Amino acid sequence: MLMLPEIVVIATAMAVLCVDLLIDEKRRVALAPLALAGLAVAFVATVLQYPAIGSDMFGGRYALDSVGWWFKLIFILATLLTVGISLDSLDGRGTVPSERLPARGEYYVAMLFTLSGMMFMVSARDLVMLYVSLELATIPLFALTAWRRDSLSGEAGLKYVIIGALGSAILLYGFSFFYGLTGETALSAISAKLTALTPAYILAAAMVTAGIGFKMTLVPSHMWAADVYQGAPTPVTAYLSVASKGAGLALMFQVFYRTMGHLVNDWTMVIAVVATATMTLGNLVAIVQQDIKRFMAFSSISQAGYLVMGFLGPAPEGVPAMLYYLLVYVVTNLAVFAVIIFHSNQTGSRNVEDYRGLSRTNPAMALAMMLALFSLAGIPPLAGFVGKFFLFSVAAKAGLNWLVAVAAVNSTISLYYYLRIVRQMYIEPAVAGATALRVTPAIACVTVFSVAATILTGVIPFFYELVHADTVKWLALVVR
Amino acid sequence: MLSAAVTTVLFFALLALAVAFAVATVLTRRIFRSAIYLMGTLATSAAFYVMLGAEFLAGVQILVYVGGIVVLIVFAVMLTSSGEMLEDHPSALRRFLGFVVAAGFCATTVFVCFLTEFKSVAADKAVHAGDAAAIGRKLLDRGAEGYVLPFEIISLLLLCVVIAAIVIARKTGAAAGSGAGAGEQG
Amino acid sequence: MIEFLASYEPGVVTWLMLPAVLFAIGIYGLLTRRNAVGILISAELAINSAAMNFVIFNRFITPAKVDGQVMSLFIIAAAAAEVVVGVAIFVMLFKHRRTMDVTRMDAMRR
Amino acid sequence: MGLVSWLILLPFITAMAVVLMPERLKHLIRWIAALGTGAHLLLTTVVTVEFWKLASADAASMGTARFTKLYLVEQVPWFKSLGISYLVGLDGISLCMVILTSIIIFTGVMASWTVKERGREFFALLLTLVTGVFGVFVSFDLFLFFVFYEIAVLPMYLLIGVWGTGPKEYSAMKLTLMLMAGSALILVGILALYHMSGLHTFDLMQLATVNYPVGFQKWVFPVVFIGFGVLGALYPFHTWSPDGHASAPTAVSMLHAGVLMKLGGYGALRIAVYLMPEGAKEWGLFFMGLTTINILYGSFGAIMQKDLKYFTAYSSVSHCGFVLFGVATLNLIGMKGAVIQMFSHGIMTGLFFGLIGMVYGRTHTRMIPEMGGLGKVMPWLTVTFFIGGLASLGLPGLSGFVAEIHVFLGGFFGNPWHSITAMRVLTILATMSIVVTAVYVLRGLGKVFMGPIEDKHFLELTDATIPEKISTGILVATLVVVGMAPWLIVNLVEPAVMPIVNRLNGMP
Amino acid sequence: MSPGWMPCGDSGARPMQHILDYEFVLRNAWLIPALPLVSFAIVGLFIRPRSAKLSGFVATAAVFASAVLAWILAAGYFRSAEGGHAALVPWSMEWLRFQENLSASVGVLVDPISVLLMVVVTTVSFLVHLYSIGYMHGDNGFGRFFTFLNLFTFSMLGLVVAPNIVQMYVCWELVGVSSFLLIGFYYEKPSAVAACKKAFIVTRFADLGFMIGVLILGYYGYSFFTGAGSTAVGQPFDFAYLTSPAFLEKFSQVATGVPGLTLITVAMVLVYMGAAGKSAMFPLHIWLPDAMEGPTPVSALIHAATMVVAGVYLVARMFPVFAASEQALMVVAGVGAFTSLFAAVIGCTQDDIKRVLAFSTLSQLGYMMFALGVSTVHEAAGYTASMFHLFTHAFFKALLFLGAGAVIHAVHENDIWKMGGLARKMPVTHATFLIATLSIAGIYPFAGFFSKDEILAAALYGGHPIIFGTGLLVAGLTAFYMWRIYFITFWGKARCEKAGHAHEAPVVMLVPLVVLAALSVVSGFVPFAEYVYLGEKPPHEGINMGVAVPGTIAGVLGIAIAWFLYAGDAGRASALVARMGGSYRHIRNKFYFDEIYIFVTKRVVFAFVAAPIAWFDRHVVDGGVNLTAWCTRTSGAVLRYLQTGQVQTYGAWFVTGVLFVTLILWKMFM
Repeated sequence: MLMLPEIVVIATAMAVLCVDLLIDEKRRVALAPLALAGLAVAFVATVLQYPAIGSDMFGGRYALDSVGWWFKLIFILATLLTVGISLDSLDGRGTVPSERLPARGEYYVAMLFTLSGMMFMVSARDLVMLYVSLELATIPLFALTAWRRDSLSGEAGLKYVIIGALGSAILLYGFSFFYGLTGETALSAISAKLTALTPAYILAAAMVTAGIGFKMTLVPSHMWAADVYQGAPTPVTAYLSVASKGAGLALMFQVFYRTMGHLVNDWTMVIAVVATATMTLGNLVAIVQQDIKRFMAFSSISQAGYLVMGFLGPAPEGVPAMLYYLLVYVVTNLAVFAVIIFHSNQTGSRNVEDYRGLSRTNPAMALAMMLALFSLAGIPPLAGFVGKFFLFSVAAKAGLNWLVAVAAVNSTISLYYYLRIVRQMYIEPAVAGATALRVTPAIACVTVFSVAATILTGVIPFFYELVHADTVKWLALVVR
Repeated sequence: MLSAAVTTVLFFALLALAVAFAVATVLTRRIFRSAIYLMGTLATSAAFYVMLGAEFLAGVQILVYVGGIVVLIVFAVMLTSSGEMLEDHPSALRRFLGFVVAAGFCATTVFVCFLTEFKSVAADKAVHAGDAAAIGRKLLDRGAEGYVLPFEIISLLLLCVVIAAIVIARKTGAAAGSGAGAGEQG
Repeated sequence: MIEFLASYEPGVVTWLMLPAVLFAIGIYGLLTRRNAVGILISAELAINSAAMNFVIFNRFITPAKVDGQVMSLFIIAAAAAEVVVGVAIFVMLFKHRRTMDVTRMDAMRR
Repeated sequence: MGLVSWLILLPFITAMAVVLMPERLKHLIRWIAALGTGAHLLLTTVVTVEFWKLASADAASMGTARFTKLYLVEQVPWFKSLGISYLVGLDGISLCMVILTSIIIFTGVMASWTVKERGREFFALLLTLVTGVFGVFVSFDLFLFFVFYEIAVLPMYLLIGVWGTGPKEYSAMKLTLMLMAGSALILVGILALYHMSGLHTFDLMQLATVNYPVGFQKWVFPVVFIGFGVLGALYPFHTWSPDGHASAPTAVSMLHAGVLMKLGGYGALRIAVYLMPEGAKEWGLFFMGLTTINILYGSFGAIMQKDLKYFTAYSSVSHCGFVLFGVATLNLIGMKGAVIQMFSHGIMTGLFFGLIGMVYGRTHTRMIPEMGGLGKVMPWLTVTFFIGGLASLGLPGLSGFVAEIHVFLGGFFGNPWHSITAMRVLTILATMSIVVTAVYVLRGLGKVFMGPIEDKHFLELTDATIPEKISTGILVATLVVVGMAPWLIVNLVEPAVMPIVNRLNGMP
Repeated sequence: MSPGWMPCGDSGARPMQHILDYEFVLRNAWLIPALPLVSFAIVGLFIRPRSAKLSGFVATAAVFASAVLAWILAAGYFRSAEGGHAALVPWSMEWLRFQENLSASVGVLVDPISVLLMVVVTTVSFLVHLYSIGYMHGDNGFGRFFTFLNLFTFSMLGLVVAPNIVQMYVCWELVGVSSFLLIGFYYEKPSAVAACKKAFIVTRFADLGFMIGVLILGYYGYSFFTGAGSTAVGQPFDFAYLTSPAFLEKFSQVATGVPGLTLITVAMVLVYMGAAGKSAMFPLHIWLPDAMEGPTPVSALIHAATMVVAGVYLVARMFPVFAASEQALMVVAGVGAFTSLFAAVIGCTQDDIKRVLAFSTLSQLGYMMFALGVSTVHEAAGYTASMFHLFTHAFFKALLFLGAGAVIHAVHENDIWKMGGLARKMPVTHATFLIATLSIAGIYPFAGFFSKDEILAAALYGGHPIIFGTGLLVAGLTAFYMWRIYFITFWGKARCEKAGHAHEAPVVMLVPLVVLAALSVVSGFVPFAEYVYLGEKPPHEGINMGVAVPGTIAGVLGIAIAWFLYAGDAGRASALVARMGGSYRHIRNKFYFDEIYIFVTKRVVFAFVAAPIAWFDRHVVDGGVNLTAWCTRTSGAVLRYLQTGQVQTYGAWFVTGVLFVTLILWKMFM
């Protein structure tokens, strides 16, 4: 059945909910394996859906295409890894009490529901479903942001809710014009009828772009991200920075390609400007950050800037490039967050300076962190480089060599601040009396997996080739 | 004819009322009143829905929006009032900026709407299908015209939100071990 | 006068003015209210106006169908969900801060 | 897996082997490093012999067609959808650079015999870096090239940052960022070249068959050339070099000045000039001007330096100027000279930095005025230092001369596209550096090694140890062999430069 | 010096005779430079660290072998080639290939002047080696000294036999560096360090000109060599080609753009700059007096007999090219004549015995130079004379230095005013020194007389009366200052304690003195013009009385004045000095050339070029880089203030963003 992965995810959520009700607190440790198992099944189910790519349900209102398939895989993977790095905080394995999170059953439920929302979103073929699943993918995150239930977490939640409400209002307003101009809700029908460039279309496009920008943290609707990422519980920050951003990209695919596909080629300049502003701003502000999560927020803002470069120009390679980069970004960023969580769980650290001497207190994690940061900075042969290269290649193909230059220089700037952490870890001596830091199995697994993926996806062409083979023709199918 | 005229008058009257309520909502210094004015705006909106032939939706608007959401907001107002019943005025700069942005947005939207020709796609304008049955069918239709899937999804959303909201807002302290009660309450 | 009134039927553009103005007012409120709940209220105004847009378009563009109304229905539901979470967070935060003034919600900045 | 792949893999395997060792087995770690690099030296010899056999067989049978031929090629598709493949091979220039690198890394490991702190990480990073360097020199796919290029640059940050001296963080950061900014430009160029060619391949040899539009070349050429120029210490993008070299530990300085800076010249020749001859014709004189500044500026700058490492670093700026100068002459002699200068300067500067490290390890100062009369207590180091110094001032019989005479002659011979008067004026200006070089080399070395002993403690210092003797001995021997028998390197380089010349001349 | 090696023709040992016959030596002429090279490598790498003594013997033996070969070669060459001494290249190989038709080879050129120089170099070198065994005895750097000497001998021989200009340049630099090493032999002495640096840098500066000259010649050589209608063989760098009429005819047509200045003049002046540097012509002379900081045998070998004549040799080697440009020749003659006078004047005032000899060398080199400058291709008497003087001068100047060395060795003092009365204590030294002094003063029948005579004759009959006059004056001055030191050193009483206890030098040092003294006497009688000439063989002329008489009178006059001033009462000299006042001081301070040079390098070049560049680099270029970093960081620090923490501000940006995007799209599409 085409919807099997979603159903598995929802069923897992329900199962977690029920089990959570039935067992007492001590045994709720089992919830994490349950959620992980469910996610693993969903992953496998998605993989098994591969032959079904191209088919649909509900009279075409729900469909699975190659891009969607990849998105779903990436979302499930991201969730899987996020659960993996969350469970220490939830089960209270860390040594620092302030990092503990309450209500693990509900936490997993909320996360799984969010995941299902994302998965529905990529399969949505009409505005209604797109909107509803987007809300499902977003609103639980507001709650997750405030999950730690302290002052900062609450403030982050408040900001997220307010900007989220604004964003969804603007997005909706834009959608309403899509509807008004065509009288259709099905995306393909809208696309087919939206031929004339009327003023309302332009306004709608702008509003929708801004609404997506909120999800994707594109300038100028990126500003919430820094505060929210900083305040949110660290695993949630990780999730926001990968899955939620991925959802934003999926939404962008749905809107830009599927709905306004014939226009997207003419949009190059807007995207170029937005991408430039996003990566530059993110990078420049990241330089001066002290708080590691806030730092990663700006880093991920700049990554979003790179990510949208795939939309430039009419090249079909943009699609696989973006998907691949998203995949890479997910594993890489999660590797970084795994280390951050590990470190804050062990030491309660918040700041970049707290990482001093990590290469002595835990060399393996320091190495993982360094590799992941280098991948984010786009250093070969790590996957981050390969991904960026393909994205830059899209921009170059579109003739935007200046943008390639800007992006490449930005990579250099980003290297500067990533190296700040590397410097703390490797060059600065450890604090006097620092002892070796132990890493928990879950974090270790996630870190090993992510770092291995970061290296292997870059070196082994298989992954990119697969994405490319699957999705390079997608654009031609969607945009007629 | 007279009824048509009355309708027209009513339209403009409601229009004025809606705008007045909305303006009052954002300008009043008492947050509780603001909630009440919001209720007014939403109610007038419901009236517009009736005028637009969406009677069912109007009902839902009254029930869910006015009866549910606003009530929730009123609760929130009560729970978060620390005796300061009057809200501080926003700073002049903020008001100015807010006005400029909002006015710019308004002007753009209005301008755009005037410039754009929205073409009806139906041959017969008279067809009126806004009854509850049609909507119900739509919501349960599994075919190409139906919205059964979003309907399911929204239920998931609501479920999830309720659970999450309880976790966030419950009274007990932040200690992880004490999350036991949350599920039962949900 | 009455003839005029009777013969006058507000067109789609006239109708669209209303949500446009409401939306803008909502935005204004969102950007200026200091109470977080007030902001949420303003946001509801804006979302409501977007929903209204759908109804208007439904009436004028595809009177034979009800897709716009259905969309509005979902918007109302989603707005409710948003408010629920929002209120929960506000209440929780209020416990910590004893205030709802968003201008003071800047423990994280720069 | 062919020989050339092993050239890349061997250091990497060694690095991994070092990583897997427990930290406390310090001796074992450096023995592994030494054995690995020693084995690499042997491997390089084997490769050289193999190359020589194949090349001479072709020289007899193929005539001029052999110029564009690569040897020991290995090609495996990598990212097929973009036409990226793992394409490695050797031509004369590559082989030359591989030999250079192999020598430098072996001697570098020997010179780092005394690294005490965190030796495991040190050798692992050093060997990783060198993996990248070998990769760059043998890869003929632009993507692969770029991958290795960055691998070669980045470990420098840690190597300087952790094991360096002085303002090491600052220097390391400056170095890394400037080089990365340069590589950003290269990336822009590579992508532009790829897309403009329409061939859907990153294969350098195939791209070299494309005649890019002149307008396109006009802007891409300077971008790429400057990108490589940053690493080649092109004025005014050279300032990472003095600080970086001064702060780096011995082996890193050796490798960096000796090999890494050559990547710049190599890339400028291989990619910028080879792929964009029209751009080169447009910009050649401009870059000749810049590199002339380099040459003079570096040597004048060196006169005033008090710190031996700054002194050598400025001298490197000057000498690397010769490399890019030679490239910018756009004729056979000049470009050949550039390659030979890369080799020669690599060995020479490697020797310098190695020796500075050894001297510093004994005197604990690098300030020239604080030293004096060391020749009495450390004759071996003195002699080798002087030979290095003489090579750097272009003394015939040592390799520096072979390179410099080529470069000067190349500059003087001019090319059909630039004003010959201007080229000659620049060449003569560049020639003046031989005097200035003599001034600073003799001033510096004279102060350090000759004259009365400055500090009584110096009398207790010892001469070179066995690893140090091996290390410096190999380098000196290379300088002498190349200087005395230049045909060895000239015959290697000339066929490899021919295709570039032919392309400039519009011949296939 | 095993006797078995000595007899080269009449020994009974057949194989030896076979090996050492002319044909063999000619074929293997490369052995002559190669032997010292091999010895250099072996001694330097293997023997020196183990046994100092052995290294001395091996080095000496190698040079001796070279000398033997050189003599055989010379004997065979000058005897065999009756109908004109052809230039032969018995051995060469491609060394440095620049491109098609342009490569530099290494090889051995055998022609009269190279054979001549080979003989001179190997002989003097051998004698100096021998002498040094005694002189350097007990020195810490004994082995090192011989290593360097061998290196020098190789380089010099390589220079001499160079068949092309690149090999010439290569060896030119190598002799420079050997000179550097040997001047700085006592590297712990700051003055020696300064001197060796000075010598190297000054000659290096001169070599810059040579280098540019080589570039010019290389370019045009290559162009004309490969140009249409060229039938040249060999390589463009070959002297054979560069001096060929085919090349010169075309090359002399190349203009520089400056009216009246042809490129050939520029090129040859540049090449001459190199020659002038090496031969210490004014104003590049300043290094040579300081070079006396080296051990005395070095001064004898390098800074008197051989290396410094390399400049003369270069001009001689390229004489046809110089001759193709009248202006270049004028420069050669003018600079030579001026230097000879200038140095002679300074030489009269110096107190350091070696410095006087150094200025004397300068003066004599100037002689050789102007002798070349006054010749032309057709009237090449000066060319022959120059070479002749080179030949004789090598012997008597080496002898003077070695003699001075013996004196210094005995007295441990360089200042002539602290010596005195050594004639009796060191009879052999005295006798040989006297011979040399007579020779340099140009007194018949000593060698100097003949060569000086020919030079003066060439100047006079070449139509250069001013130069002739200068030469005559210099001859007088030379006699004066040489006899001045002779009288002060050997006559009178010992002026210090050490001089009182001086002893005769050991035999190993005396043998070279005696041999050189013999050569200083007999070498004048060599029928030089038979062997070394340009173009047609000139008719043999005897002693030209018109020149010989004034020359001898000048010499005798000089001796007489010296005798008058210094042989007896020293008060006469000081009275004269007092009379001369300021001008004497200027002369004694060498006209302040050292000071000027130091001023120019330290105060002008270092202070106004190098220091500003270093400053500029640190503060402007590097400052620019830091500024970029600062700007980046600061913009980050400023932009972070956008992040106010006020959620409504974020909202305002959000909405503004919508409007902004709308605006862009509107602009683009409407």
